[in-house]
Amino acid sequence: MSAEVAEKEFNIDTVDNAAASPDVELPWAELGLKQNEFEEIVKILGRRPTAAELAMYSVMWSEHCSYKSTKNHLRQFGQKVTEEMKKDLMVGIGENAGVTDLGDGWAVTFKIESHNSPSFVEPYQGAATGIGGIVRDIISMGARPVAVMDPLRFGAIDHPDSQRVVHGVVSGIGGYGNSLGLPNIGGETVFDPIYQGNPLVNALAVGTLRHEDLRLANASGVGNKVVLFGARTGGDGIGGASVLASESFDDTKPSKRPAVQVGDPFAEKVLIECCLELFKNSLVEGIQDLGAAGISCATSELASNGEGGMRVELTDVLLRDPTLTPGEILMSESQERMMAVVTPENVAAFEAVMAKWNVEYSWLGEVTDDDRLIITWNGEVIVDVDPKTVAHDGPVYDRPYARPEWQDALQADTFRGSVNAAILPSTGDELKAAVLELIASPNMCSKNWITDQYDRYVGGNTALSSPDDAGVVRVDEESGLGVAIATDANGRYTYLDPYAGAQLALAESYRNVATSGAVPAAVSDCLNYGSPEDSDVMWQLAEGIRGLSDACMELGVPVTGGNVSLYNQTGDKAIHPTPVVATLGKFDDVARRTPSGWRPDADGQAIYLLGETYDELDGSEFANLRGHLGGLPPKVDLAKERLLGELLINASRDGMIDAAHDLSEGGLAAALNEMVLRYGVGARVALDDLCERDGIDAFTALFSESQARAVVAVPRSEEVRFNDMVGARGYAVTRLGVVDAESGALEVQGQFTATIDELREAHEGTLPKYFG
Amino acid sequence: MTDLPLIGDYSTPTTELSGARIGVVTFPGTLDDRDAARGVRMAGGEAVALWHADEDLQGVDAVVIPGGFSYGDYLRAGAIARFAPMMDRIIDAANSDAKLPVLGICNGFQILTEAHLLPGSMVKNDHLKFICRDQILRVENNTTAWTNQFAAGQEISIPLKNQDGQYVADEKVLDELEAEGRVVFRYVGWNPNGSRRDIAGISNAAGNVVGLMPHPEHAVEAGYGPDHTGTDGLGFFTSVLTQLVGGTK
Amino acid sequence: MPRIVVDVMPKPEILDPQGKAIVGALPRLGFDAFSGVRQGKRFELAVDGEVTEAVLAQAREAAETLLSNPVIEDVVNVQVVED
Amino acid sequence: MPRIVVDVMPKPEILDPQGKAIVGALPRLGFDAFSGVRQGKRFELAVDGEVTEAVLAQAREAAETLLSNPVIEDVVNVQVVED
Ligand SMILES: Nc1ncnc2c1ncn2[C@@H]1O[C@H](COP(=O)(O)OP(=O)(O)O)[C@@H](O)[C@H]1O
Ligand SMILES: [Mg+2]
Repeated sequence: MSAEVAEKEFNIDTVDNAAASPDVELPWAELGLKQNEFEEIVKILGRRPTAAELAMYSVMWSEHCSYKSTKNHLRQFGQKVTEEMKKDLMVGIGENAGVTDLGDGWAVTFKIESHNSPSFVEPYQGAATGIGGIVRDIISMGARPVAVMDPLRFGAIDHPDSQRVVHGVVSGIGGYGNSLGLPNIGGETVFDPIYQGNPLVNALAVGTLRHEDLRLANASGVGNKVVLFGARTGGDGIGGASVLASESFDDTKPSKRPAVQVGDPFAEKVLIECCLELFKNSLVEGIQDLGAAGISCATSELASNGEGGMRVELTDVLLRDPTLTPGEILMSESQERMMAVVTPENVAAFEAVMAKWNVEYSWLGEVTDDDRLIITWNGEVIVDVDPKTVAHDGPVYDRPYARPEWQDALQADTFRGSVNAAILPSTGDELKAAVLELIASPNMCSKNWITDQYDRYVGGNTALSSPDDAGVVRVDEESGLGVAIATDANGRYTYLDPYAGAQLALAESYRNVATSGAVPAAVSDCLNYGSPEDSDVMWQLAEGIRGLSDACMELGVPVTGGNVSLYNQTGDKAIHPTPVVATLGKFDDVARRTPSGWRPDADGQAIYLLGETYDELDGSEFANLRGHLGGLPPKVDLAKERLLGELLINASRDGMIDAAHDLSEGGLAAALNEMVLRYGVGARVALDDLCERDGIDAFTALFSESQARAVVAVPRSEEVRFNDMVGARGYAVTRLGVVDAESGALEVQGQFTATIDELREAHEGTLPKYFG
Repeated sequence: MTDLPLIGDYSTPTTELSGARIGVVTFPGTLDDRDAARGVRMAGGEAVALWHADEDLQGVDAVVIPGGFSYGDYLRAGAIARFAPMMDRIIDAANSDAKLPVLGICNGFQILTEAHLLPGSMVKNDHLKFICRDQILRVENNTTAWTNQFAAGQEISIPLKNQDGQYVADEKVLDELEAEGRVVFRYVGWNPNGSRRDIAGISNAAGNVVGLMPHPEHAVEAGYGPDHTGTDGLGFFTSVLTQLVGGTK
Repeated sequence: MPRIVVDVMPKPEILDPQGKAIVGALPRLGFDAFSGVRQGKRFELAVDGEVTEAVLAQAREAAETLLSNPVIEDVVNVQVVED
Repeated sequence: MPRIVVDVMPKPEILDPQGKAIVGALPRLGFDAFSGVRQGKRFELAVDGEVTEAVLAQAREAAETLLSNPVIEDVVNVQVVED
């Protein structure tokens, strides 16, 4: 290997060379560093960086890896926590993914991450490698991945480019996730022109582990070996780094490096099994996945989190493309790779596992007793740094932010104020037409066309998945112990009020989890925003983080990890602030989960609406259908959300309800439709009591998006108990009607009747119509 | 397979069917091996893990080749897997006088056609998309090793999930399959992938080798099958156990 | 370095769903000159040394056994290409 | 009837998982002469009439826009074949 490499004609920039040639011009600007950042690197090192060091610092100090614009704000997630919230938290923010105790020796880890811009450039591979990356984060905690989810945001449904993006992203998520044997248990699909040039592809993975299998990314134990295994390293994802091609910085030889990464799901599947076997036999001390910033990230994080340092020989990396230079190897984002630390005694056993799974590996170096990360190339030192300065001491900025000048005008522009009341539906026929229009609209229509392309069965532990409120997976087959997860965000709400919008995202995902019957326990978030260098956007971001962290504290659910994705904009136009919040809930036994609709055998059960309905149409799906966006989002009331959650969980525990669906986008109209279509069983409801109690009309009752509400189906035998429970807690409740298995229709008494066939045709026809 | 951390482990229920040992083959890209093993156990049998690279059938009484993407299946589904050492053993045993019962599910079915244990082949779904849904099948032949616990003509609901599920064969082969009663399952209500003559599953002439695209192993436990209630897939596993116990093997 | 190219096409009598989809898409994009499309596979096998008769024979056999499935596909071409 | 053959290959610098899987399988089947495999696509476009320059131009454009994904693939060949 080394002989072959030695023939390469790189101008190897060693540490000695760097010290001796302080005035060499370095392409730090091309690599994305700012002048002050470059000067900081020189100060840290006491000399100019070598080409390889420059490569490492530039990727590790990028916004993506260093969180330099958000670090000062993200701290709130760690500060606004009570002892109670920390109780079950085994690993918090900062590691690859947070870990929460589930009881009985089980733990769960989950995380959500973005792969937005790669998915716009090459939708299939971008989305596929998004799934691949987040799954490796989960493996690196010592867990077996057990499910994935995919919150998505696309441009306008009828924009020509949406064909390319939607087809590519959906088949990419399916193509990768399905091949890994991970059920897809939910997600989101939103269409809005604001995402046209910048779709959002977020991916979530969840894994389970026994407490004793927990692994962290650190390199400890002097003399322990460092190994890189999985796929070979190619030039993937370093298109922008081509300035390093010759490492002599004369850009006369532009190298041809693929800017997109191509995923190999089979390699990842094998990597999962192989890692689980390593964990089971306790063969690794520390482990780290390779994602953004590749080997730069893995070596510097392992070394800085451990006790000692690390020494690595870079020519020992197995390459797919032998022309790669040291800097490029350090920056490469080739997929399906892992790095681990192994004791010398375990080397042979480690190699046996690799042989069994036919996985390639190479020993790169070992843990040392000083605090340096030293990387050599054929024995010559090309990197000699304090790994903490690479991994943790990146620049931190207090970016200026201010409430945008236009925010007041936006909030003053209410829906009621802007539309002529005469055009609002009021007769039964008009209301029916509006309901059919709503449930067929791009955002509210059935997502079956997408979710039918995802395997939801594999593993045999999926207890709920799309279209239910939360995905539910069983963790322990014996006890039924399990988890529920839901992801939510409403970019329009957050645009209208960044603070409240982020809280509403949490409120909805919390509510979804509770609706399924699980006890909300932890949060992961993916903050998708525009450029932090724009003070308007920075304000949205600051408000979003403040809002979310305050709300987590109030609901008692800690943020265990997440991801920030910035610069989501087309030209100067930022996307709506989109803080996607994933809430994870615990189940003592998933057998008692509550589905989001009633079955035929629920005939005659009573249908109740929990919560109060106000005139809240600003930012709603109905307003969106009329092309309006302004005013204030629905009011946040976290105390009520908590109470509603308790009611839904208790009702599930005590067998008081057979179905439950929370109200969110599209309000009561959407919820009733979805509950009827869930198992194709009709209902008769009346809105009169509700309208009278809350002082609203039928239109508002159907389309308002007031929070902290849910519809439930209660068996006749449980009605007294149910009402007692709700009454005792003083929660607003009204009986809407009954499940009617005979009628084959949704009847809103005195207003309209829509047959199940009509509803289904409207709800399920939209995506196939656009996407085939 | 079973030597890996299963999500929970539970012991084999003791019924009169226990004792029969059903092998479940794992290739590196196999996905549904745990589910297939669960199906075997829930039916009362003992699931035995068979590794693709091994040559020892470990004396199993029947074999399930579960779904997944054997070796990635980038070339053709099942194309590379068919050459695995374990497959050589299985092919021999299936063709031997003992007529080892073999069930190929989805990718397993594709492997069986590549191995020429079953005729025809699978190409991409006519709509070109991966599809996952609950599917109704009609049991056209209830005399095979894997279907004897169903009634003739019985309609069952089990999940379907695949990308390359369109069954193709030339007309002569199709006519032969029909004439010999070797069309074991047909899609009902909707042909989800364009398969010739709505064929969802077939058998070899002796009836010991059966392949189908839909997934019985995902419909063995109430709460986790079609519509969260269905357990129609269990019949596949009780069928083979019944045949083995009945001594007809 | 020499390469051996192996071309595999779906048999004419087998429906080719991908080809069919392309035929449908072409006119929508303004390509009206084509009456049918079939999609097959092209493999490029890299050979380290010289392409001897034995190597070519291996390629032919690999083409028939592994790279194609004779039930649905034909090997239409096995050919040496020099760069 | 004349056909136009379009050959599309993954760009050399792009990972080709399909080719990788085949390379892994070949030696197990006794084919040891090949040091690498890449898998691409071959399209055969049927032309009803004559293959004029205009038709060929359409084929070339279809190759670049519909039949290949320029981000990860190269069109390596567009060629008329007469039967
Ligand atoms: N891209 C997707 N992937 C998987 N599931 C999805 C996707 N989009 C929507 N779903 C599922 O469809 C259902 C309806 O979605 P949504 O209306 O956003 O739910 P809710 O309003 O309850 O949050 C949910 O079960 C959700 O998980
Ligand atoms: Mg919901």
